Amino acid sequence: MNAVAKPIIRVQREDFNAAAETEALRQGRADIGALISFVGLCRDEGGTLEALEIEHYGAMAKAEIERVAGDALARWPLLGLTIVHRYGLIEAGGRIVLVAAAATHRGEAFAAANFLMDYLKTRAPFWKRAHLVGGALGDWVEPKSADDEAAARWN
Amino acid sequence: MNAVAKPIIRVQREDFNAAAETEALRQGRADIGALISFVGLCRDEGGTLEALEIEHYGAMAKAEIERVAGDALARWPLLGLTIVHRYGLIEAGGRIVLVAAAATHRGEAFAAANFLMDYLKTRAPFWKRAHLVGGALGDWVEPKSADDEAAARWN
Amino acid sequence: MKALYFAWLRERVGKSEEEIAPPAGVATVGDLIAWLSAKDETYAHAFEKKSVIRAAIDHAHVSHDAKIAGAREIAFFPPMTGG
Amino acid sequence: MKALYFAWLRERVGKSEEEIAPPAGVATVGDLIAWLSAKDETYAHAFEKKSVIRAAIDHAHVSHDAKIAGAREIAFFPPMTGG
Repeated sequence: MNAVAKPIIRVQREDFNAAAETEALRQGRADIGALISFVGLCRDEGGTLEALEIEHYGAMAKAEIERVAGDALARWPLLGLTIVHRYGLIEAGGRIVLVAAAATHRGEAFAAANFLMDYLKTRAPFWKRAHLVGGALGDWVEPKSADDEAAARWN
Repeated sequence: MNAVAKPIIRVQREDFNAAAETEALRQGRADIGALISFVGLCRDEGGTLEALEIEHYGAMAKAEIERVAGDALARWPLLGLTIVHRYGLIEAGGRIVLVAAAATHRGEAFAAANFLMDYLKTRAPFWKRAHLVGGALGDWVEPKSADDEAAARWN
Repeated sequence: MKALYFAWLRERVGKSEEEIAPPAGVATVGDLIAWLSAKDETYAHAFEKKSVIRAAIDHAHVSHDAKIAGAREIAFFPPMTGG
Repeated sequence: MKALYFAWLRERVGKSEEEIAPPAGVATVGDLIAWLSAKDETYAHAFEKKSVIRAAIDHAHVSHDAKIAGAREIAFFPPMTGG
Protein backbone atom coordinates (compact mmCIF):
# COMPACT_ATOMS: atom_id res chain seq x y z
CA MET A 1 0.00 0.00 0.00
CA ASN A 2 1.41 3.34 -1.01
CA ALA A 3 1.11 6.41 1.15
CA VAL A 4 -1.48 8.89 -0.03
CA ALA A 5 0.09 11.98 -1.51
CA LYS A 6 0.60 15.28 0.23
CA PRO A 7 -0.72 17.66 -2.40
CA ILE A 8 1.34 20.47 -3.84
CA ILE A 9 -0.82 23.59 -4.14
CA ARG A 10 0.24 26.98 -5.44
CA VAL A 11 -1.63 30.20 -6.20
CA GLN A 12 0.53 32.48 -8.29
CA ARG A 13 0.61 35.28 -10.81
CA GLU A 14 3.32 33.78 -13.02
CA ASP A 15 2.82 31.08 -15.63
CA PHE A 16 3.52 27.42 -14.81
CA ASN A 17 5.20 24.57 -16.65
CA ALA A 18 2.47 21.94 -16.88
CA ALA A 19 4.78 19.27 -18.25
CA ALA A 20 7.42 19.71 -15.55
CA GLU A 21 4.83 19.78 -12.77
CA THR A 22 3.21 16.60 -14.08
CA GLU A 23 6.47 14.78 -14.73
CA ALA A 24 7.66 15.59 -11.20
CA LEU A 25 4.85 13.42 -9.80
CA ARG A 26 6.33 10.24 -11.28
CA GLN A 27 10.05 10.92 -10.96
CA GLY A 28 11.93 8.16 -9.18
CA ARG A 29 9.00 5.83 -8.69
CA ALA A 30 7.41 2.96 -10.57
CA ASP A 31 4.19 2.40 -8.63
CA ILE A 32 2.10 4.84 -10.70
CA GLY A 33 -0.15 3.39 -13.40
CA ALA A 34 -1.99 6.54 -14.44
CA LEU A 35 -0.78 10.10 -14.76
CA ILE A 36 -3.24 12.77 -15.77
CA SER A 37 -2.70 16.44 -16.45
CA PHE A 38 -5.50 18.93 -17.00
CA VAL A 39 -4.78 22.52 -18.07
CA GLY A 40 -7.48 25.17 -18.27
CA LEU A 41 -6.68 27.79 -20.91
CA CYS A 42 -7.95 31.29 -21.65
CA ARG A 43 -10.11 31.13 -24.80
CA ASP A 44 -10.22 34.07 -27.17
CA GLU A 45 -14.00 33.62 -27.67
CA GLY A 46 -13.90 33.77 -31.43
CA GLY A 47 -11.27 36.49 -31.50
CA THR A 48 -13.23 38.92 -29.27
CA LEU A 49 -11.36 38.37 -26.01
CA GLU A 50 -7.91 39.86 -25.48
CA ALA A 51 -7.30 38.58 -21.96
CA LEU A 52 -8.92 37.60 -18.69
CA GLU A 53 -8.25 39.51 -15.49
CA ILE A 54 -8.52 37.08 -12.62
CA GLU A 55 -9.26 38.61 -9.23
CA HIS A 56 -8.74 36.39 -6.20
CA TYR A 57 -9.08 36.37 -2.44
CA GLY A 58 -5.44 35.87 -1.62
CA ALA A 59 -5.80 34.98 2.05
CA MET A 60 -8.41 32.31 1.30
CA ALA A 61 -7.57 30.84 -2.11
CA LYS A 62 -4.82 28.40 -1.10
CA ALA A 63 -6.70 27.29 2.02
CA GLU A 64 -9.85 26.58 0.01
CA ILE A 65 -7.97 24.67 -2.69
CA GLU A 66 -6.34 22.65 0.10
CA ARG A 67 -9.79 21.77 1.42
CA VAL A 68 -10.95 20.71 -2.06
CA ALA A 69 -7.77 18.66 -2.49
CA GLY A 70 -8.37 17.05 0.90
CA ASP A 71 -11.86 16.06 -0.21
CA ALA A 72 -10.42 14.46 -3.37
CA LEU A 73 -7.75 12.57 -1.40
CA ALA A 74 -10.41 11.28 0.98
CA ARG A 75 -12.30 9.83 -2.00
CA TRP A 76 -9.50 8.47 -4.19
CA PRO A 77 -6.11 7.06 -3.10
CA LEU A 78 -3.95 9.35 -5.22
CA LEU A 79 -0.19 8.83 -5.30
CA GLY A 80 0.48 12.43 -6.27
CA LEU A 81 -1.47 15.66 -6.75
CA THR A 82 -0.43 19.13 -7.89
CA ILE A 83 -2.79 22.07 -8.32
CA VAL A 84 -1.66 25.48 -9.59
CA HIS A 85 -4.12 28.35 -10.07
CA ARG A 86 -3.04 31.68 -11.53
CA TYR A 87 -4.42 35.16 -10.92
CA GLY A 88 -3.86 38.53 -12.60
CA LEU A 89 -3.96 39.22 -16.31
CA ILE A 90 -3.88 36.13 -18.54
CA GLU A 91 -3.82 36.62 -22.29
CA ALA A 92 -5.93 34.58 -24.70
CA GLY A 93 -4.26 31.20 -25.19
CA GLY A 94 -2.58 31.41 -21.79
CA ARG A 95 -2.71 28.86 -18.99
CA ILE A 96 -5.05 29.49 -16.04
CA VAL A 97 -5.12 26.34 -13.95
CA LEU A 98 -3.35 22.99 -13.67
CA VAL A 99 -4.57 19.82 -12.01
CA ALA A 100 -2.08 16.96 -12.23
CA ALA A 101 -2.87 13.65 -10.54
CA ALA A 102 -1.09 10.31 -10.26
CA ALA A 103 -2.76 7.07 -9.21
CA THR A 104 -2.41 3.33 -9.37
CA HIS A 105 -5.40 2.98 -11.70
CA ARG A 106 -6.77 5.24 -14.38
CA GLY A 107 -10.29 5.43 -12.98
CA GLU A 108 -9.04 7.08 -9.80
CA ALA A 109 -6.90 9.59 -11.69
CA PHE A 110 -9.70 10.58 -14.08
CA ALA A 111 -12.33 10.88 -11.36
CA ALA A 112 -10.13 12.88 -9.03
CA ALA A 113 -8.98 15.36 -11.69
CA ASN A 114 -12.54 15.80 -12.95
CA PHE A 115 -13.86 16.28 -9.39
CA LEU A 116 -11.12 18.78 -8.60
CA MET A 117 -11.87 20.91 -11.65
CA ASP A 118 -15.60 20.88 -10.90
CA TYR A 119 -14.98 21.96 -7.32
CA LEU A 120 -12.33 24.54 -8.11
CA LYS A 121 -14.87 26.17 -10.45
CA THR A 122 -17.51 26.50 -7.74
CA ARG A 123 -15.49 26.81 -4.50
CA ALA A 124 -12.13 28.47 -5.17
CA PRO A 125 -12.35 32.26 -4.64
CA PHE A 126 -11.42 33.53 -8.10
CA TRP A 127 -13.42 35.83 -10.36
CA LYS A 128 -12.77 36.39 -14.05
CA ARG A 129 -13.35 39.56 -16.00
CA ALA A 130 -12.98 39.89 -19.76
CA HIS A 131 -10.69 42.40 -21.46
CA LEU A 132 -11.99 42.75 -25.00
CA VAL A 133 -10.01 43.07 -28.20
CA GLY A 134 -9.79 46.82 -28.90
CA GLY A 135 -9.16 47.68 -25.27
CA ALA A 136 -12.65 47.82 -23.74
CA LEU A 137 -13.24 46.28 -20.33
CA GLY A 138 -15.82 43.52 -20.70
CA ASP A 139 -18.18 42.00 -18.17
CA TRP A 140 -17.45 39.82 -15.21
CA VAL A 141 -17.72 36.23 -16.36
CA GLU A 142 -21.11 34.83 -15.36
CA PRO A 143 -21.13 31.62 -13.37
CA LYS A 144 -22.63 28.76 -15.36
CA SER A 145 -25.41 26.67 -13.94
CA ALA A 146 -23.68 23.78 -15.71
CA ASP A 147 -20.76 24.25 -13.32
CA ASP A 148 -23.01 23.97 -10.27
CA GLU A 149 -24.60 20.87 -11.77
CA ALA A 150 -21.19 19.39 -12.52
CA ALA A 151 -20.13 19.89 -8.90
CA ALA A 152 -23.44 18.59 -7.54
CA ARG A 153 -23.11 15.23 -9.30
CA TRP A 154 -20.31 14.24 -6.89
CA ASN A 155 -22.64 14.43 -3.85
CA MET B 1 -17.57 26.79 -34.83
CA ASN B 2 -14.18 25.18 -34.97
CA ALA B 3 -13.43 22.25 -37.21
CA VAL B 4 -13.28 18.92 -35.45
CA ALA B 5 -9.77 17.62 -35.18
CA LYS B 6 -8.14 15.06 -37.42
CA PRO B 7 -6.63 12.74 -34.84
CA ILE B 8 -2.92 11.94 -34.74
CA ILE B 9 -2.45 8.24 -34.04
CA ARG B 10 0.80 6.34 -33.73
CA VAL B 11 1.70 2.79 -32.75
CA GLN B 12 5.39 2.56 -32.02
CA ARG B 13 8.12 0.73 -30.17
CA GLU B 14 10.02 3.84 -29.05
CA ASP B 15 9.11 6.05 -26.12
CA PHE B 16 7.09 9.25 -26.64
CA ASN B 17 7.31 12.77 -25.23
CA ALA B 18 3.93 13.26 -23.58
CA ALA B 19 4.51 16.95 -22.87
CA ALA B 20 5.53 17.79 -26.45
CA GLU B 21 2.64 15.79 -27.94
CA THR B 22 0.15 17.55 -25.67
CA GLU B 23 1.62 21.02 -26.12
CA ALA B 24 1.52 20.59 -29.92
CA LEU B 25 -2.29 20.45 -29.75
CA ARG B 26 -2.54 24.05 -28.56
CA GLN B 27 0.34 25.68 -30.43
CA GLY B 28 -0.69 28.75 -32.41
CA ARG B 29 -4.33 28.78 -31.38
CA ALA B 30 -6.41 30.39 -28.62
CA ASP B 31 -9.75 28.64 -29.02
CA ILE B 32 -8.95 25.76 -26.65
CA GLY B 33 -10.30 25.94 -23.11
CA ALA B 34 -9.32 22.50 -21.87
CA LEU B 35 -6.22 20.45 -22.56
CA ILE B 36 -5.95 17.00 -21.03
CA SER B 37 -3.12 14.52 -21.13
CA PHE B 38 -3.39 10.95 -19.87
CA VAL B 39 -0.33 8.69 -19.68
CA GLY B 40 -0.57 5.01 -18.78
CA LEU B 41 2.59 3.77 -17.08
CA CYS B 42 4.09 0.35 -16.39
CA ARG B 43 3.72 -0.35 -12.66
CA ASP B 44 6.34 -2.42 -10.84
CA GLU B 45 3.64 -4.23 -8.82
CA GLY B 46 5.29 -3.75 -5.47
CA GLY B 47 8.76 -4.35 -6.86
CA THR B 48 7.95 -7.75 -8.41
CA LEU B 49 7.65 -6.68 -12.04
CA GLU B 50 10.73 -5.87 -14.10
CA ALA B 51 9.01 -5.01 -17.37
CA LEU B 52 5.96 -5.64 -19.54
CA GLU B 53 6.31 -7.23 -22.96
CA ILE B 54 3.54 -5.85 -25.11
CA GLU B 55 2.56 -7.98 -28.09
CA HIS B 56 0.41 -6.33 -30.71
CA TYR B 57 -1.34 -7.05 -34.00
CA GLY B 58 0.57 -4.60 -36.13
CA ALA B 59 -1.67 -4.64 -39.20
CA MET B 60 -4.77 -3.96 -37.10
CA ALA B 61 -3.68 -1.81 -34.15
CA LYS B 62 -3.62 1.60 -35.85
CA ALA B 63 -6.84 0.93 -37.76
CA GLU B 64 -8.66 -0.08 -34.58
CA ILE B 65 -7.40 2.93 -32.63
CA GLU B 66 -8.57 5.11 -35.53
CA ARG B 67 -12.03 3.57 -35.22
CA VAL B 68 -12.09 4.22 -31.47
CA ALA B 69 -10.91 7.79 -32.07
CA GLY B 70 -13.64 8.24 -34.68
CA ASP B 71 -16.23 7.11 -32.14
CA ALA B 72 -14.92 9.67 -29.65
CA LEU B 73 -14.95 12.47 -32.23
CA ALA B 74 -18.53 11.58 -33.15
CA ARG B 75 -19.53 12.05 -29.51
CA TRP B 76 -17.50 15.08 -28.46
CA PRO B 77 -16.37 18.04 -30.60
CA LEU B 78 -12.68 17.82 -29.84
CA LEU B 79 -10.33 20.47 -31.21
CA GLY B 80 -7.34 18.14 -31.09
CA LEU B 81 -6.59 14.50 -30.33
CA THR B 82 -3.35 12.53 -30.18
CA ILE B 83 -3.08 8.86 -29.26
CA VAL B 84 0.23 7.00 -29.01
CA HIS B 85 0.43 3.33 -28.00
CA ARG B 86 3.73 1.53 -27.56
CA TYR B 87 4.58 -2.14 -28.03
CA GLY B 88 7.62 -4.23 -27.21
CA LEU B 89 9.47 -4.31 -23.89
CA ILE B 90 8.57 -1.50 -21.48
CA GLU B 91 10.41 -1.34 -18.17
CA ALA B 92 8.66 -0.63 -14.87
CA GLY B 93 8.04 3.10 -14.62
CA GLY B 94 7.98 3.46 -18.42
CA ARG B 95 5.25 5.02 -20.54
CA ILE B 96 2.81 2.71 -22.37
CA VAL B 97 0.06 4.88 -23.80
CA LEU B 98 -0.80 8.55 -24.30
CA VAL B 99 -4.20 10.11 -24.89
CA ALA B 100 -4.07 13.88 -25.29
CA ALA B 101 -7.26 15.80 -26.05
CA ALA B 102 -8.11 19.47 -26.55
CA ALA B 103 -11.62 20.90 -26.38
CA THR B 104 -13.52 24.11 -25.85
CA HIS B 105 -14.89 22.94 -22.51
CA ARG B 106 -13.44 20.70 -19.83
CA GLY B 107 -16.36 18.26 -19.75
CA GLU B 108 -15.76 17.24 -23.35
CA ALA B 109 -12.03 16.79 -22.84
CA PHE B 110 -12.45 14.69 -19.68
CA ALA B 111 -15.20 12.51 -21.14
CA ALA B 112 -13.39 11.89 -24.41
CA ALA B 113 -10.07 10.98 -22.80
CA ASN B 114 -11.79 8.71 -20.31
CA PHE B 115 -13.85 7.02 -23.05
CA LEU B 116 -10.77 6.57 -25.21
CA MET B 117 -8.80 4.86 -22.46
CA ASP B 118 -11.74 2.58 -21.63
CA TYR B 119 -12.08 1.57 -25.27
CA LEU B 120 -8.37 1.20 -25.96
CA LYS B 121 -8.27 -1.26 -23.05
CA THR B 122 -10.99 -3.45 -24.49
CA ARG B 123 -10.67 -2.98 -28.28
CA ALA B 124 -7.07 -2.20 -29.25
CA PRO B 125 -5.18 -5.42 -30.15
CA PHE B 126 -2.40 -5.38 -27.55
CA TRP B 127 -1.55 -8.08 -25.02
CA LYS B 128 0.71 -7.62 -22.01
CA ARG B 129 2.97 -10.20 -20.45
CA ALA B 130 4.91 -9.70 -17.23
CA HIS B 131 8.68 -10.10 -16.96
CA LEU B 132 9.40 -10.64 -13.29
CA VAL B 133 12.26 -9.29 -11.23
CA GLY B 134 14.91 -12.03 -11.19
CA GLY B 135 14.42 -12.87 -14.85
CA ALA B 136 11.43 -15.24 -14.85
CA LEU B 137 8.76 -14.87 -17.48
CA GLY B 138 5.45 -14.14 -15.74
CA ASP B 139 1.88 -14.69 -16.86
CA TRP B 140 -0.06 -12.93 -19.55
CA VAL B 141 -1.92 -10.07 -17.91
CA GLU B 142 -5.52 -11.10 -17.26
CA PRO B 143 -8.22 -8.84 -18.65
CA LYS B 144 -10.17 -7.15 -15.85
CA SER B 145 -13.93 -7.37 -15.73
CA ALA B 146 -13.74 -3.79 -14.42
CA ASP B 147 -12.37 -2.77 -17.81
CA ASP B 148 -15.32 -4.31 -19.63
CA GLU B 149 -17.68 -2.58 -17.22
CA ALA B 150 -15.89 0.73 -17.70
CA ALA B 151 -16.28 0.43 -21.47
CA ALA B 152 -19.91 -0.69 -21.19
CA ARG B 153 -20.97 2.44 -19.29
CA TRP B 154 -20.56 4.51 -22.47
CA ASN B 155 -23.28 2.54 -24.29
CA MET C 1 -14.14 43.06 12.33
CA LYS C 2 -12.86 43.49 8.80
CA ALA C 3 -15.23 43.25 5.81
CA LEU C 4 -13.87 42.37 2.35
CA TYR C 5 -15.58 42.71 -1.02
CA PHE C 6 -14.64 41.07 -4.30
CA ALA C 7 -15.40 41.35 -8.03
CA TRP C 8 -18.57 43.28 -8.92
CA LEU C 9 -19.55 43.49 -5.26
CA ARG C 10 -16.28 45.34 -4.59
CA GLU C 11 -17.00 47.68 -7.48
CA ARG C 12 -20.53 48.42 -6.25
CA VAL C 13 -19.48 48.99 -2.65
CA GLY C 14 -16.64 51.13 -3.96
CA LYS C 15 -13.94 49.66 -1.74
CA SER C 16 -12.19 46.34 -1.29
CA GLU C 17 -12.19 46.34 2.51
CA GLU C 18 -13.24 48.28 5.59
CA GLU C 19 -13.53 47.94 9.34
CA ILE C 20 -17.12 47.42 10.46
CA ALA C 21 -18.66 47.32 13.94
CA PRO C 22 -22.16 45.85 13.74
CA PRO C 23 -24.32 46.22 16.87
CA ALA C 24 -25.05 43.26 19.16
CA GLY C 25 -28.32 42.28 17.47
CA VAL C 26 -26.52 41.47 14.20
CA ALA C 27 -25.91 37.76 14.79
CA THR C 28 -25.65 36.05 11.40
CA VAL C 29 -24.17 36.68 7.97
CA GLY C 30 -27.70 37.36 6.76
CA ASP C 31 -28.21 39.92 9.55
CA LEU C 32 -24.95 41.57 8.56
CA ILE C 33 -26.02 41.83 4.91
CA ALA C 34 -29.30 43.43 6.05
CA TRP C 35 -27.45 45.82 8.35
CA LEU C 36 -25.01 46.84 5.59
CA SER C 37 -27.85 47.24 3.07
CA ALA C 38 -29.62 49.62 5.47
CA LYS C 39 -26.57 51.92 5.72
CA ASP C 40 -27.11 53.71 2.40
CA GLU C 41 -28.09 53.35 -1.25
CA THR C 42 -24.62 52.17 -2.27
CA TYR C 43 -24.72 49.13 0.00
CA ALA C 44 -28.40 48.56 -0.73
CA HIS C 45 -27.59 48.35 -4.45
CA ALA C 46 -24.47 46.20 -3.94
CA PHE C 47 -26.36 43.62 -1.85
CA GLU C 48 -29.74 43.80 -3.60
CA LYS C 49 -29.53 40.27 -5.04
CA LYS C 50 -29.05 38.63 -1.65
CA SER C 51 -29.48 35.10 -2.94
CA VAL C 52 -26.38 35.31 -5.14
CA ILE C 53 -24.09 36.83 -2.50
CA ARG C 54 -21.61 34.36 -1.06
CA ALA C 55 -19.74 34.86 2.19
CA ALA C 56 -16.64 33.55 3.94
CA ILE C 57 -15.67 33.92 7.58
CA ASP C 58 -11.97 33.78 8.33
CA HIS C 59 -11.20 32.24 4.90
CA ALA C 60 -13.85 29.53 4.85
CA HIS C 61 -17.16 29.51 3.01
CA VAL C 62 -20.24 29.95 5.20
CA SER C 63 -23.99 30.14 4.61
CA HIS C 64 -26.11 33.19 5.36
CA ASP C 65 -27.24 31.42 8.54
CA ALA C 66 -23.72 31.31 9.98
CA LYS C 67 -23.08 33.19 13.24
CA ILE C 68 -20.58 36.01 12.98
CA ALA C 69 -19.57 36.10 16.65
CA GLY C 70 -15.78 35.91 16.94
CA ALA C 71 -15.18 36.52 13.23
CA ARG C 72 -12.11 38.57 12.43
CA GLU C 73 -12.63 38.76 8.67
CA ILE C 74 -15.87 38.47 6.72
CA ALA C 75 -15.71 38.45 2.93
CA PHE C 76 -18.61 38.99 0.52
CA PHE C 77 -18.45 38.06 -3.15
CA PRO C 78 -20.45 36.89 -6.17
CA PRO C 79 -20.45 33.23 -7.23
CA MET C 80 -16.92 32.17 -8.12
CA THR C 81 -15.75 31.79 -11.71
CA GLY C 82 -12.24 30.38 -11.34
CA GLY C 83 -10.86 27.12 -12.60
CA MET D 1 -6.77 -17.52 -46.21
CA LYS D 2 -4.22 -16.57 -43.60
CA ALA D 3 -4.84 -17.34 -39.94
CA LEU D 4 -3.03 -15.35 -37.24
CA TYR D 5 -2.69 -16.15 -33.54
CA PHE D 6 -1.69 -13.82 -30.73
CA ALA D 7 -0.58 -13.96 -27.09
CA TRP D 8 -1.30 -17.24 -25.25
CA LEU D 9 -3.32 -18.49 -28.20
CA ARG D 10 -0.20 -18.13 -30.37
CA GLU D 11 1.83 -20.01 -27.77
CA ARG D 12 -0.69 -22.85 -27.56
CA VAL D 13 -1.04 -23.19 -31.32
CA GLY D 14 2.74 -23.05 -31.58
CA LYS D 15 2.87 -20.61 -34.47
CA SER D 16 1.97 -17.00 -35.14
CA GLU D 17 0.45 -17.53 -38.57
CA GLU D 18 -0.37 -20.13 -41.18
CA GLU D 19 -2.29 -20.60 -44.42
CA ILE D 20 -5.54 -22.45 -43.92
CA ALA D 21 -8.05 -23.80 -46.44
CA PRO D 22 -11.29 -24.67 -44.67
CA PRO D 23 -13.85 -26.67 -46.68
CA ALA D 24 -17.02 -25.07 -48.05
CA GLY D 25 -19.21 -25.99 -45.08
CA VAL D 26 -17.13 -23.81 -42.75
CA ALA D 27 -19.13 -20.60 -43.03
CA THR D 28 -18.62 -18.58 -39.84
CA VAL D 29 -15.84 -17.73 -37.42
CA GLY D 30 -17.44 -20.17 -34.98
CA ASP D 31 -17.39 -22.90 -37.65
CA LEU D 32 -13.73 -22.16 -38.29
CA ILE D 33 -12.88 -22.45 -34.60
CA ALA D 34 -14.68 -25.83 -34.51
CA TRP D 35 -12.89 -26.98 -37.66
CA LEU D 36 -9.48 -25.95 -36.30
CA SER D 37 -10.23 -27.58 -32.93
CA ALA D 38 -11.01 -30.85 -34.69
CA LYS D 39 -7.62 -30.92 -36.43
CA ASP D 40 -5.63 -32.18 -33.44
CA GLU D 41 -5.06 -31.95 -29.71
CA THR D 42 -2.93 -28.82 -30.03
CA TYR D 43 -5.68 -26.79 -31.63
CA ALA D 44 -8.32 -28.38 -29.41
CA HIS D 45 -6.39 -27.20 -26.35
CA ALA D 46 -5.70 -23.74 -27.79
CA PHE D 47 -9.35 -23.11 -28.56
CA GLU D 48 -10.92 -24.99 -25.64
CA LYS D 49 -12.29 -21.84 -23.93
CA LYS D 50 -14.27 -20.74 -26.97
CA SER D 51 -16.15 -18.00 -25.17
CA VAL D 52 -12.98 -16.02 -24.46
CA ILE D 53 -11.53 -16.27 -27.98
CA ARG D 54 -11.83 -13.03 -29.95
CA ALA D 55 -11.52 -12.80 -33.71
CA ALA D 56 -10.82 -10.18 -36.36
CA ILE D 57 -11.38 -10.44 -40.11
CA ASP D 58 -9.17 -8.24 -42.25
CA HIS D 59 -8.17 -6.11 -39.24
CA ALA D 60 -11.62 -5.48 -37.77
CA HIS D 61 -13.21 -7.15 -34.76
CA VAL D 62 -15.98 -9.65 -35.57
CA SER D 63 -18.26 -11.92 -33.54
CA HIS D 64 -18.23 -15.73 -33.79
CA ASP D 65 -21.34 -15.43 -35.97
CA ALA D 66 -19.53 -13.47 -38.69
CA LYS D 67 -19.24 -15.04 -42.14
CA ILE D 68 -15.71 -15.80 -43.28
CA ALA D 69 -16.42 -15.78 -47.02
CA GLY D 70 -13.99 -13.47 -48.81
CA ALA D 71 -11.74 -13.05 -45.77
CA ARG D 72 -8.04 -12.76 -46.55
CA GLU D 73 -6.81 -12.66 -42.95
CA ILE D 74 -8.48 -14.06 -39.85
CA ALA D 75 -6.88 -13.39 -36.48
CA PHE D 76 -7.62 -15.18 -33.22
CA PHE D 77 -6.61 -13.83 -29.84
CA PRO D 78 -7.50 -13.65 -26.14
CA PRO D 79 -9.23 -10.60 -24.66
CA MET D 80 -7.05 -7.55 -25.13
CA THR D 81 -5.05 -6.03 -22.30
CA GLY D 82 -3.59 -2.91 -23.86
CA GLY D 83 -4.01 0.69 -22.82
